Amino acid sequence: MLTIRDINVKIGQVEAVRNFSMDVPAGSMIGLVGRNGAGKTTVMRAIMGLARLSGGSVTLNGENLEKVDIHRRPALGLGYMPETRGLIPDLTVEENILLPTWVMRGIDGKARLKLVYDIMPELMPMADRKALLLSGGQQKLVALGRALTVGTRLLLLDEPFEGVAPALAQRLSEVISSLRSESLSTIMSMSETTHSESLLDQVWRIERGANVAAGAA
Amino acid sequence: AAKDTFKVGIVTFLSGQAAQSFGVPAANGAKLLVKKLNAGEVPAPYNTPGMGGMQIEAVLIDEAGGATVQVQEYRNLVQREKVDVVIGYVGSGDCLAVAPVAEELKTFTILYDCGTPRIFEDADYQYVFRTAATATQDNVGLVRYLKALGVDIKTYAGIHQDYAWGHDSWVDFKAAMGRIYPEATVAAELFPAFGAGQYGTEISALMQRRADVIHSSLWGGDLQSFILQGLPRGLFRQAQVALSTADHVLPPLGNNMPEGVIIGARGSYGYMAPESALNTWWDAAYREAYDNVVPVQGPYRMAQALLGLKSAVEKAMKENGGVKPSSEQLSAAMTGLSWESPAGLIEMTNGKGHQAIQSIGFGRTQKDKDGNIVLGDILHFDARCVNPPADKKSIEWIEAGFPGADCD
Amino acid sequence: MNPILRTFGLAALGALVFIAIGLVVPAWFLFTMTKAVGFGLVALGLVGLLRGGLLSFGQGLYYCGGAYVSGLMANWAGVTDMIVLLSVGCIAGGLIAALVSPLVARYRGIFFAMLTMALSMVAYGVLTKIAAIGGSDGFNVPKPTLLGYHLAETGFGLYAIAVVIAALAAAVCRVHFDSGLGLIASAARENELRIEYLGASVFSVSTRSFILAGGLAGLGGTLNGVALGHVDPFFSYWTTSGEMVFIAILGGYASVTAVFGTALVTELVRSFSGQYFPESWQMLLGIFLLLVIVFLPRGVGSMWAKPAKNHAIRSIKEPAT
Amino acid sequence: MDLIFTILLDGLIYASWLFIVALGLTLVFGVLKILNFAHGGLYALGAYGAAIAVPFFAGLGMPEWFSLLAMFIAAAAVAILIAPLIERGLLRYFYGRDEVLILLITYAVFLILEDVTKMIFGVNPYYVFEPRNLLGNVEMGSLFYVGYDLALIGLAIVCGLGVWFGLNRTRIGKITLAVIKEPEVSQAMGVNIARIYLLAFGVGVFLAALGGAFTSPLISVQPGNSVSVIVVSFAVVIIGGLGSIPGAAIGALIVGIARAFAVYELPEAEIFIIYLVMVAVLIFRPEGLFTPIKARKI
Amino acid sequence: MSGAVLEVKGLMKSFGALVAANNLNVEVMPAARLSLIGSNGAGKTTFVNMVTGYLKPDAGQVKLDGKDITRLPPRLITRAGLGRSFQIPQLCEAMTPVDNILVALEIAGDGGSVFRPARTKGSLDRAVEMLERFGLERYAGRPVNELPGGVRKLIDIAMSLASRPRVFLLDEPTSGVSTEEKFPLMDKVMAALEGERSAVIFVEHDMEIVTRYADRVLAFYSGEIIADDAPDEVLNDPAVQKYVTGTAR
Ligand SMILES: Nc1ncnc2c1ncn2[C@@H]1O[C@H](COP(=O)(O)OP(=O)(O)OP(=O)(O)O)[C@@H](O)[C@H]1O
Ligand SMILES: Nc1ncnc2c1ncn2[C@@H]1O[C@H](COP(=O)(O)OP(=O)(O)OP(=O)(O)O)[C@@H](O)[C@H]1O
Ligand SMILES: [Mg+2]
Ligand SMILES: [Mg+2]
Repeated sequence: MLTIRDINVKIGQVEAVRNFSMDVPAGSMIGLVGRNGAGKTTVMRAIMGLARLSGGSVTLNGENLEKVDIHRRPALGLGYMPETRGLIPDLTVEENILLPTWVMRGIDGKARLKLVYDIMPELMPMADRKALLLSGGQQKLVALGRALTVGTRLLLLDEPFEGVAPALAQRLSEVISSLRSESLSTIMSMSETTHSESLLDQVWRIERGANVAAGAA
Repeated sequence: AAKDTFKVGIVTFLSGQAAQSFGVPAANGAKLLVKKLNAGEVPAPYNTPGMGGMQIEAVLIDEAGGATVQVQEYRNLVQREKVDVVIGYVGSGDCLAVAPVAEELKTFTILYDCGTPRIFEDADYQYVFRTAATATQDNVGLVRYLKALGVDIKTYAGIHQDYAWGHDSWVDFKAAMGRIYPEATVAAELFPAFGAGQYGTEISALMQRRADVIHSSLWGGDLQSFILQGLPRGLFRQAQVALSTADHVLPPLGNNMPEGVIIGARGSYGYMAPESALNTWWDAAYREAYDNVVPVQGPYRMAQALLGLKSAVEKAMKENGGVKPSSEQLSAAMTGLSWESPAGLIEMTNGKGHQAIQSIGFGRTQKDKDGNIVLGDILHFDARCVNPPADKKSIEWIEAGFPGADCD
Repeated sequence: MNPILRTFGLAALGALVFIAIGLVVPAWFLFTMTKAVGFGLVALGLVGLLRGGLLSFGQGLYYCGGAYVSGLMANWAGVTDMIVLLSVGCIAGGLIAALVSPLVARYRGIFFAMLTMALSMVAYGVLTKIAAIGGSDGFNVPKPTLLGYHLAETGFGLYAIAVVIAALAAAVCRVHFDSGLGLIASAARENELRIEYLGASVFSVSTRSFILAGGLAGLGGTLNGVALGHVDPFFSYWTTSGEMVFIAILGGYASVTAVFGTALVTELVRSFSGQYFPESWQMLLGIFLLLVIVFLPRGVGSMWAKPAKNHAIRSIKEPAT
Repeated sequence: MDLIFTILLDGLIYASWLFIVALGLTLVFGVLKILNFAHGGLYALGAYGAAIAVPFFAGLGMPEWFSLLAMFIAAAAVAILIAPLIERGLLRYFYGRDEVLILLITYAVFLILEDVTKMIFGVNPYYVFEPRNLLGNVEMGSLFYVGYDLALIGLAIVCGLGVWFGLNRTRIGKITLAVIKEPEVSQAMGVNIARIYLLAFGVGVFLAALGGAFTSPLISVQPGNSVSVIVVSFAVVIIGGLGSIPGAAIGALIVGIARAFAVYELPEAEIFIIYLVMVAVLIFRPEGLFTPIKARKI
Repeated sequence: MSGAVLEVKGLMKSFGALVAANNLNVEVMPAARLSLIGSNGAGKTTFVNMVTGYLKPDAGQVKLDGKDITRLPPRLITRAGLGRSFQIPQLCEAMTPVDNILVALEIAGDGGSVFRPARTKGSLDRAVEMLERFGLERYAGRPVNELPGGVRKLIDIAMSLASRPRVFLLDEPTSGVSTEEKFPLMDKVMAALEGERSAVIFVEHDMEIVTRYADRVLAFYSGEIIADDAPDEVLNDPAVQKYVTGTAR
């Protein structure tokens, strides 16, 4: 479904990603694993268009993403949870989750919100709190919820378990595994696979921006 | 030597607030007069081409940017552009700053407009001249005019921009009032910032204090805004407003000018110019060149500077055998000189022969029979009636009760 | 060689070269360069502030302070010796800054800029009111002397003094910027919280830069007041401060010499466009500014002054990417 | 009593004018992190626009009251013509760069606008009296006030509430907030941030031009109007807290009333009263009266 | 006198209606290895922030070596001998790691001199040595904002250690650090503090790290300390298992 072919990304003088390739079949859970600075975040940003490719291509169901404006990519079913969480501090939790539905055509915000609450009921009590008041881990939850509202085809979760207490991490991996379906693929970046070994169909390793080895988890 | 060109640096406001009211009209006047002088088309006694036969080349410089910039630009004019003389400066600060530099560079320089008496009262210069009277006459003349019209004044108020010009004008006016209307008291004195643009509060304050006369040295955009904002609020009905330097807002405001406002022009300029062949020519030439707009103080003052220069150049050349005169020769020729200008006779009597005096006119707006606003009640005061004698400082002269004033 | 000695040696050499240049250039250019040094000194102080993440939009106050105090001293006490005047102006600028600093040193960014501007505007307003020192018209400053000699009318003497002062100031600033405190100041620009948690006071770091900048501004004000022969409250007006900022930003904070160059270039651009396009020089200045920002965003000084290299670690290899 | 009333009323009128101008400034800063020096130039363009539009529509035989509408049209026209030019053509290449650098860029734009305006409209003044005569005069206390001036108070309130409501109570407003705080993430959530930037800048330009347009009947429209406006509105925005709308309102009120007080009671201080107020406020509230909330950073 | 280096008594903090710290009492002995665990939003960072002067507590007292440091600014707390690192690294972003360390050493030294050059052979050597201790030398010459998260974390810690604190608080030192590097990182931190007999307090979500490096664990939940004991005891506490570690079934 998603095909990454020989992409290169330069950040400043640094080649953060070099000739990296990856295939994500429909309905799969992929782990993108590498040490700090290996380039995981950069790959995700490249898929979202936030990092510019200096070579190679990213195609989603045959469509070359490079031709799609950044702000039109979510409409293709791409849900992104950034490493920094990226919540809007002045908006409430609920508004944060709804944000993508406000700008996309033909999407039923209410229904999506209900779906997210069904999957993660712990968000409901926080619904009216402003995002800036949440602790780091709570923000992760909300960011995941927000990614779910649009991520109907491909979820990009950058370090979903990082900084999350074990109890919550467990809960998160439950949530993520409950999302498993025919049509939805998930890429999770992580520096370790402890929380998620059971979840993953495939692990892609990245080191210094380049592929190392791919294989089943 | 007749093939020589005579290079004149001309400095006046081409941008900023003073451009529209003073600078650009003066620059226009300069361009026009230089052209006419070069062509020898100015009436006698100025009907010889150029300056002593030399074609005039004008270098125009913007006066904006403050005294520091002007000192530098002055040096550039003299040292880089090698102009023969400099004519310029509306701002008092610019005049004060440039004068010592002119002296240092030994370059003949005419201050054509600025009003502060400090220049020749605080220092002596060899190369610096001012071909227009100081601001003293504006305010002394205005009080005399009020008296001549028989205006009854028990209280008066002032509104002036908050810089030297405004403060000096108010000081002179108050001093003159003290002599001529000794009973009158000050009801309010307001100093809005230069370029404030909004006068609602000031107008309220003036109206609440209910003065018989409101004196103002506002000019340009500030003055126009003040008039526009005061008119519907009845300010001009409530008090006799006396504006010391307002002639230049008459052409743009036209019939939006309120009735019964006393207008000064800092000289016998424009509407108040004396009848003479020279003035008739000047008025017509300017109107023809610039959309039939009446020349006001800016172009007149520029003209009297240029004509004074021409007189001095030609006088000096008569004495030096017809070569291009040096700054020293020009200075000698200019000292104590007098010459005819469209605004009447200019006499370099004060400041050891470096400071001009001239006559001044005032008028009051009124409606003519077609309902148009025109200037009526025009009166002139002789130069020696409104200017101190050569040996007196202005403010001392006023406070002493105008000794030696000659008002016929 | 000791880096401090080396810096001062270079400065002395530079001063000699520029004094030599002064012997051959026309008088108007000599004057323009002198004035550029005056502005450049103020901008150099701003560079110091900028290195610490502070932008003052009110350096006019200290510039004006230096010019007024030294100018009044020349007028009232008859002291015209440049060494005395420059010292007095420098101290006056620094002292005013020291008085103001408790008030401003805890601010950052735009607020700092605007607060300093407001203070300079209050000074401007007050000075325009004091008729005894000329109100808004200001006053003239007598011709300077040096050790009893009158400085030549050509302006060369003053220019030479300006060059020496500029070289000295640049050297002092270079040494200071490269010092421990200079490094801490730059660190404060990047992350104040970190500096506080390392145990340093951002407040006192800022205060020091501010007083240094004030002193340099006072120096510049004195030099320009004397060179122009005239001072007025416009020295403290916000557009004057704005011009200094303009020069400092164009110079960039990598270099301590660039500001003098950008001051000169700005003066020349303004002067020539003011003469040849008197009706549109503002536009040309605006376009010039845009061009510099677009093509040299880190300032002209970034062309030659590279951020200090860590020679000791050059040998260590970058990660092989 | 009468005096206090007059001071308050005069202060309020002045504050209303200030607020309309400062509102655009604070909005543009809030969204784009740009302290827009060119705001004064845009204000001047609004005034010129009104000076052209009012007679133009009168010439088309429109009724007199239409001149009020014509001023809105003029402001909108300025926004539509100029905002894309400046924002798309220049500013967008500098987003995320140093605030000071961007301030310099807008300063350059200001310089250019000054001369371009002068080239287009010349140095001779323009006048628009008509709108100011429409609303009659009102007697208040012992004085006459012009209805139009009082109506400015209403306009200021409408503008302020409008922008506040738009930003805090509408979706587009909340999207704008999102772009303010997290431009990149917003983009990844589907927000066309270019459009939001343009919109916010456009509204800012519109407000600047509107301020100018509605001031044009009070002044003679000519070069040199723009400079003083900038500094005062900077002061207002700083006093209120950068990016805060209620802050701008309170800031304008404080400045307006302080100035009115100075005119009556302390005319010598009028020239610097605004700066004194600013210094005083900042001493007690280092980031202005209303500081927008910031995200946790440690 | 209890012999504790750090005494925290009755610390309270609310944000509006939310109580983020409710009567926290802790005593820390010299050379203690104390870990703070807790669910997300339990109040760990708030605790660290109050102890280190970033937040002013509503009530309560913090004493370092018997000296009250409760309302001191961070600068003075640091100088008193209490250091901290940050959950989100606080670095001088445009500067290189070497410069960051130089700044830290400079401040920890004499606070920086007006003219003595910052970059002498000696000072650079010391900075590089510090980086080497954390295995960071290969990043030395790049601005830190170009460096990966884990590296930034280490630089942050290294900077904080320059002042040789007697009590050192680390807020999630290993989050964002890859598995392979977590243990080496903690080893380095602990080793660096070993010689000083400094007490270490670290917030941690990874229980492997907790069990390996802590000799005492505080478990936070909803603004309160729900357990305070040796690691084994705490991790077997049912409440802790339910709310924090999630190992209860
Ligand atoms: N803003 C930036 N500027 C310059 N270089 C960067 C920037 N962000 C990342 N890099 C470089 O790109 C490379 C890959 O970084 P990336 O953030 O993608 O790694 P990662 O695998 O996500 O690491 P981590 O586990 O620490 O999040 C690193 O070498 C890093 O130094
Ligand atoms: N500045 C603040 N304003 C309002 N609420 C806050 C603030 N800081 C923290 N909180 C709230 O206090 C509670 C405790 O937050 P804290 O950051 O201390 O949690 P934590 O234990 O560090 O969590 P995490 O493991 O997710 O980092 C949270 O509910 C958080 O929302
Ligand atoms: Mg990453
Ligand atoms: Mg935390």
